Amino acid sequence: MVNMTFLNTIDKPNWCPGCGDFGILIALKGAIVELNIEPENIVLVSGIGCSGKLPHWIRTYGLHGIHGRALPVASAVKLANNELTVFAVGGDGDGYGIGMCHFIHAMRRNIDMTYIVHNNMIYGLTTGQTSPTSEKGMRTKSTPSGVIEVPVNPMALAISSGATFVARSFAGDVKHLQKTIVDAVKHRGFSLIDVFQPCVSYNHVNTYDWYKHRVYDLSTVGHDIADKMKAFTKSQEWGDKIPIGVFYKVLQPTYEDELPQIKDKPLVKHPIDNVDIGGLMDDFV
Amino acid sequence: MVNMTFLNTIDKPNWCPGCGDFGILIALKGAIVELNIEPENIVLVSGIGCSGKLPHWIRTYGLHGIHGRALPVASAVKLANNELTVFAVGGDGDGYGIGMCHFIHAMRRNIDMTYIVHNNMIYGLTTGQTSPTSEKGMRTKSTPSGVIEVPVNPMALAISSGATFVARSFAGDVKHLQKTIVDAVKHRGFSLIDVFQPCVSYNHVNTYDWYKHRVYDLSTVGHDIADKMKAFTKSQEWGDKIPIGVFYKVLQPTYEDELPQIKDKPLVKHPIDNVDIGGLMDDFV
Amino acid sequence: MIKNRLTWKIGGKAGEGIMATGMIFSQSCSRGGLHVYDINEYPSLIKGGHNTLQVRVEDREIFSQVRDVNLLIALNKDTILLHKDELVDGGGIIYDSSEVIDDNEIRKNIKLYPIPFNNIIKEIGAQAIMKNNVALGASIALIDYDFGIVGEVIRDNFKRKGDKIIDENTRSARAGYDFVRKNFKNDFDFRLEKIGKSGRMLLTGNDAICMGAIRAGCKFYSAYPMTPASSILHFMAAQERRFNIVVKHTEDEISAINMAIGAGFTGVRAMCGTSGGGFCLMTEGYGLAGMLEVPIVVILSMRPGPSTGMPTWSEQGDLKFALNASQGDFPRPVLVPGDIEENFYLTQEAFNIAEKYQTPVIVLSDKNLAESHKTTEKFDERKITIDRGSFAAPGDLAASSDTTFFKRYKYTENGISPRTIPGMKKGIYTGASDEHDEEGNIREDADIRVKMMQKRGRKMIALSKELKEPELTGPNSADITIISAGSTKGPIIEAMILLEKDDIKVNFLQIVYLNPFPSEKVAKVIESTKRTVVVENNFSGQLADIIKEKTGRDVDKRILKYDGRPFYPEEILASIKEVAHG
Amino acid sequence: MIKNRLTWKIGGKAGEGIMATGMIFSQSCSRGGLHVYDINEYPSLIKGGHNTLQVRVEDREIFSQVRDVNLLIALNKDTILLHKDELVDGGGIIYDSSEVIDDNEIRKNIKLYPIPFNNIIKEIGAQAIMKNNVALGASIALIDYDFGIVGEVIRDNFKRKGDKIIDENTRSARAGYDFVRKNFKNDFDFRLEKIGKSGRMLLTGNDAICMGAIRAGCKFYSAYPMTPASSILHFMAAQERRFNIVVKHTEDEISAINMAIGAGFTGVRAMCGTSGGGFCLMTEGYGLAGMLEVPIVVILSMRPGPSTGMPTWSEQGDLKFALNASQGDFPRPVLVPGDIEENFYLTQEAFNIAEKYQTPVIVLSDKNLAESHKTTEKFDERKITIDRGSFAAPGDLAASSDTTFFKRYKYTENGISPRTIPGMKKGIYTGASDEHDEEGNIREDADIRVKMMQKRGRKMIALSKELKEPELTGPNSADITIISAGSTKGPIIEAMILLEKDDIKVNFLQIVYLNPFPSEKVAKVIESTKRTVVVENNFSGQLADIIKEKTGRDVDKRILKYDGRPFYPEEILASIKEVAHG
Ligand SMILES: Cc1ncc(C[n+]2csc(CCOP(=O)(O)OP(=O)(O)O)c2C)c(N)n1
Ligand SMILES: Cc1ncc(C[n+]2csc(CCOP(=O)(O)OP(=O)(O)O)c2C)c(N)n1
Ligand code: SF4
Ligand code: SF4
Ligand SMILES: [Mg+2]
Ligand SMILES: [Mg+2]
Repeated sequence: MVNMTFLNTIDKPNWCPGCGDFGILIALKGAIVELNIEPENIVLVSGIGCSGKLPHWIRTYGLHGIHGRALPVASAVKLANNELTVFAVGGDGDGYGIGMCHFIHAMRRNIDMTYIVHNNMIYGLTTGQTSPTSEKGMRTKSTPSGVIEVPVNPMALAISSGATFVARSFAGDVKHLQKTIVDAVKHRGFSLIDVFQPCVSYNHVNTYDWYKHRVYDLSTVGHDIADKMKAFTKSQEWGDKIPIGVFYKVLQPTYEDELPQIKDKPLVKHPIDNVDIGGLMDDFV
Repeated sequence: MVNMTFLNTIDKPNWCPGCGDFGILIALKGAIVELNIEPENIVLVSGIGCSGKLPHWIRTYGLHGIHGRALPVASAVKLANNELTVFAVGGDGDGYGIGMCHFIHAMRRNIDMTYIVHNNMIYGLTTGQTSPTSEKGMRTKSTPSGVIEVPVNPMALAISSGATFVARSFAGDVKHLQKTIVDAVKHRGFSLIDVFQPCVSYNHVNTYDWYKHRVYDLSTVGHDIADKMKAFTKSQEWGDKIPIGVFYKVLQPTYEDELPQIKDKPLVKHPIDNVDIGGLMDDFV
Repeated sequence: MIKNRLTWKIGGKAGEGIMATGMIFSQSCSRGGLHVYDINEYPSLIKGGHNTLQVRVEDREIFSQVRDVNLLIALNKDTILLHKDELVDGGGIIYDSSEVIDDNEIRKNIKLYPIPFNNIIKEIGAQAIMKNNVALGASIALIDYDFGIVGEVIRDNFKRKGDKIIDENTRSARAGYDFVRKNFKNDFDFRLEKIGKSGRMLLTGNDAICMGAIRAGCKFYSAYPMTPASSILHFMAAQERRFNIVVKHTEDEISAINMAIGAGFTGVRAMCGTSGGGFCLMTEGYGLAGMLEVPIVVILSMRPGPSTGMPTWSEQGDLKFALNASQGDFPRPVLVPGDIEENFYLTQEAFNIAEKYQTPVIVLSDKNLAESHKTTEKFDERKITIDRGSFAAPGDLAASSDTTFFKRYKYTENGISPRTIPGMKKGIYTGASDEHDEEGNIREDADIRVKMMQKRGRKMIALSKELKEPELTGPNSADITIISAGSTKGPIIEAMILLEKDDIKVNFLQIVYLNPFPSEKVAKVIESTKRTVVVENNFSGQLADIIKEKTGRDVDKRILKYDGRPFYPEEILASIKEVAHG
Repeated sequence: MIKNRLTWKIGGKAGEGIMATGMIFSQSCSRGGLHVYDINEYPSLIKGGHNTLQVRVEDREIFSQVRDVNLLIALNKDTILLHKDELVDGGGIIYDSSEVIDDNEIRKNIKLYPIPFNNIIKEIGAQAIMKNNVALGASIALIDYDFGIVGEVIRDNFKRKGDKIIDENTRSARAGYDFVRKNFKNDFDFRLEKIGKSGRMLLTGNDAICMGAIRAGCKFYSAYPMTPASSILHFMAAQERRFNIVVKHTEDEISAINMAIGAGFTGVRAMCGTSGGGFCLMTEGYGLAGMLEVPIVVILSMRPGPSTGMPTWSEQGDLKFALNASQGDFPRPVLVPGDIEENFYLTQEAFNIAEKYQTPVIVLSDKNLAESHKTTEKFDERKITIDRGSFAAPGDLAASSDTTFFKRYKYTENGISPRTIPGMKKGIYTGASDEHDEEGNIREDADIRVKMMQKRGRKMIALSKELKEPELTGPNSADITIISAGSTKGPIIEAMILLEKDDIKVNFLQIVYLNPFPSEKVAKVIESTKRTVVVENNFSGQLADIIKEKTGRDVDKRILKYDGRPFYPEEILASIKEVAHG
């Protein structure tokens, strides 16, 4: 039985006091305990950013890679050993900015893993530049006269790209987030959880309060998570009311399902000391 | 007055006989003549692929760059001289595969330019591997047991990302394509034209006939191009009937509109021999 | 009459099956116990450009193409115009008799064999595309080779396409064969004769890399298509179910290397492959693997740069890039195979080095090596060892702390730390791309930084002690020592064979391990030779620069070629003579 | 009593405004006509980590930090523990009197100045965050500096925030000042005295790069944030409307360099900037610029690698990467400024080289140079020339063909071809990343390839003739010659000042142009000196390797530091002495 204490690390998180990342860490640990997965069978892969440090503060296997590349690393971890439970975590800049290409392609691949995006609508670790989710007009160090682009819409992109579990949650509501993570892990296929994560140091617009006054749970309004069109419509909601919860969910074969190579056992368990290439050489005679 | 002869080059296109790219080249030349834009005020930027060679065979300014990067180059061409008419062209691998990150971000930027994607659902120049638009199950050199991913949906992605002119056309219908290009150029903002382009050498599934029997023009069915939800619904149509034409169009300020720096004249026309930094130095005393 | 020493060349428009026909010829020769080396030339476009396949056949092992051609199969007129001057005296041209040839343009001592392809095809009721086979058959008759073997090869190659296709191909070839027998004197000077079954393989460098990887137990290959590495992707994909490998055509090269890292981290042997432009995109991940100490193998198959350059041609212009890619100092082993055998063994060794030293390893190849076929003895599997390096022992794990991370980056004498992989109880750690302590925790303290840099650095020292020193080929002392790396090996050896007739004593030092570089050995060799030359397929003489950086010594001459074509032995011969006499 | 020779250091938790307070001190000294050099240390996290700013002040020009600290402002106890040993005898610590300090832990000859920050703040009704200002004021009193200047600087810095903020800051500082005046003897050994108005700027290397770029007429800057290059993005963005520049925070570094290329192609001066990891992603575009012959300037600001490494610390570990990035051979000019002035002038020159030679140019900087402030004379604009290179003359254009593309890549003696940009009638061409002919048409012919490689190569030869040779600083002949590049210049010069007292004769050769490398000059210098050392902020001695590659000569010693910290002059001094006497 895994417990919170086991998951704790000696290094303590060094996020700014009050940062939304703490809520995500707690919810994630809670979800792991709730799901009762052995920590040695979990791999957490992250990119670079404040968010990217998370794997250092939870005692599972982890790989804190480079900016924007958590998804390909995590995807291959799963393909190499599909008995593992695999998470990718990262920031909005990491995942929707520099990592956008992998984001779209990972979703259409439907590998069974969970992707948690710490969406603080800002670049935290580099001290406050515009992120792809920063709202139009927002003034930051890199856009002192205000952002000109419209923000990316992760929910709409996910629905458009084949993700089979598309959800949003809020770091200020740990219970909701923990439940969403548990559901995502249980879902067979690629799960996206976009998490509203207040950055208390650099985003003075999208604060805890800002979110609290706006978010409502889709499950409370009878939203049909099997209906793609409805999900898309919901993804367009922004402003005074912003939906959280599961937007869309569908069961599809996973990528791994279609690989006979790993039907019997994961790649990592195939012996390799004496691969027989005799027949292969014969093919070339 | 620009004419077809002026646009012709001494090098002749070396695409495979029958390749859909010829239709795109003809339609593009036709559109330029129809729009009567001086060739020296046009810049065509491409990536790498069969499609990427197009700028060599039309006598306008051109930049045949690297694989997947036409959009950032073209965007900056426009920002550097917003008096130019700027096109980006490229393949489906180029634009929706390796170039996906720029694709999404260019659309939300809404720079006034036209992006034409030669979508042959295959990698042509590298002799027939899977592309991001290859249909699930398609067997290619890189996926001999069939593609496992679901294809990307460029129309849905564009609608989800802030493109202000989203259209699809067919290289086998030069008239339709030419009209679509003319409309796209006239549109102020980022225009995407995804063009079904048969690859006679490597895609033996999605042939001229395959398309001909499926495509129908949205303008013939009373589609409301101002309605985003309808556009998204239409983007989901695939199979026996596939819509072409304009899916979605909306007028929004362009990126350039929000840059006072280039209100009076393009960047390239600002004199630079004697920029006065006296005041700037004073700021640091 | 010259027997079993022939260069046969076929040329025509891209997309017309020239390569396939040429391959049937190559295979037919190989099956007859002869040695074959072929080389293709084709532009970066799909149909209509000019393609050639040049097949050299002898009764001894061949190491490269030569310039002289004996028999030219011209499937269009361009081929005649472009290649007639490559023909030796007494050579011949097979061409379409409907083509109007200006006799004055062809040297007198070239034999012309006009063949009415269209008539023949019509007569036997075959498709127009069978012209190639007619020409092939005609050439077999001219050189008096065994048609039975050709039929056998056709049968094997088209097995999957069914009897009808086999029959059409065979009949076409036969018709060409018969036409020549009937209409021309049996007077062609160059002949081939089979010398028994060889059991040799006929394969390319890329084929050998794939076999090496598969034999090494590679379980994961990720790549984005890029000439001349694409055929590795195709090979691996075709074999993925047979050998239980996951092969992924990724969205880009960034993903390809990061996936390889994910797989390597998880404990499977992982490889990715690309060419220069794609490697640019891999450089960041390459440094990540260095920092995380994750074993991966990267195949970098060179083509002429800068930028897109000449995608379907050959060059060795990425040596310095490969050696210095990515920011900061970290171990960057780079192996440079020189021929098809070495492609196999070194790829296999690359996996051992990667796992033993927990580091990314680059195997540097080029288009010439990647795509040329050579008859090759079956690989000797007794030479193979699988060394997976130091996984944490059960004892270490059991003894490890219950509250901290495992010391995945433990300071050790040789810099190699015990490794754990996900799933191992008590081996839990988080690897960081940031500088870190022994447990992987992010640290910025000066002393930890210094220790970690030194720990990683020591791995390179340990590796350099393990690697075999390069050996001189040829006489121990010579007038001229040739130093080179990579696919230039073939033409150098051929040039040395030609030089045997001369009184210039030449030997050859092949650099196989570009990093760690065998500085001492190279310095010693340079010192003990009268003259040293490098032979390189690039503009600036990158290997010569590296030699100077590592040994402080200038070579006497840089023999460079950078027109996208590999060296001909004749060119090296001429340059060496110049050096010797000049 | 020592006047106008002081190192003042403030330390505390990240996110508490330590840097801002330190900057007020730096500016106050600079405004008083004193010379200032400051250096920060902070971890890669936003709040709570340990931050310091160390400010050195003298009445002569200062070139770097030194290790010895005279006055330490400890905003928390950690600061005392971490830095007390840096204090010289007679030095002092200002700290919170509520902190319990174990007297035994502090050397006897250190003066302690406990201050009741909270009480003072409460008394004057200010916020807790004003503690820094109280400490600042206290330090001003101790060193007996002019409080009026501090007030002035506070006023200027907070102008935009309104009178209330100005007042609160000023009052807090004043309260600290008054407290010290009242409660401590006026016996602190180290004092500062203003020596009149200087008119000097106080700025960082990144500030200077931006000013150089703006003065050069840079109209387009594209970047993705990355320490230590991010502040260039912030600076340029803040100035974009004032100077009519388009500044783009792009989706990634791939886009950043490709955008710069688009802008450069279109005829505006364009720049992009990043650090190592981002530069990895730029390498493919870098080669593209080389092939298209599009002028762009790339700022590569180094930090410790490999991989993410130590993002907020300093290193010079990317020299070889910068020199060899991207596949193939092409001109790769790399400039390495050594101080803030050089940042300005070389960035400006980089644009001239880029346009004149139609090539990408790298300016190689590092975190130490990027973020340290130094008092600097206003730049001399008479030294500036704007050379835009060879645009096609109207005559050329008029004469150009009506049916073909313009010969944008015309073969010329120096390799530089006349340039056209979109909008120019009759200048139409398409540039290709593939190898091409003079008009830009894709070509794979051997002869065209060779000519184009040589044409591009000749540009580098022409450039190397134009560049100034490096000059020796110090005596013409010396016992030891120091060779170095980049930000090590400062501590080297300071070490040389210290060495003046010794009898070791030392001079210094600064490499400013890393490529084309001044091989002859360096070889000559090495030959004519008894001993040569390199001083480098990296693990392997990359500059020494480059010197060996270019000159064949080994230096006698590599003085290396790779713990993320720049050199102290004292360290160089010690190493030099060792070399001299060892
Ligand atoms: C290739 C590359 N470019 C830039 C950086 C610098 N960098 C580090 S974190 C970061 C962005 C952080 O923003 P986000 O991803 O939203 O994460 P957050 O810190 O907000 O959690 C950037 C640009 C990098 N590490 N690598
Ligand atoms: C970085 C990089 N990776 C790979 C390649 C090789 N490459 C050239 S074209 C191409 C794909 C072509 O497919 P697509 O973009 O669909 O264009 P098409 O040829 O079908 O028009 C690839 C992978 C390259 N040039 N650069
Ligand atoms: S900067 Fe923002 S995101 Fe980063 S740790 Fe601080 S509050 Fe959290
Ligand atoms: S390979 Fe396909 S896309 Fe390329 S030119 Fe030929 S038909 Fe066109
Ligand atoms: Mg963020
Ligand atoms: Mg395509």
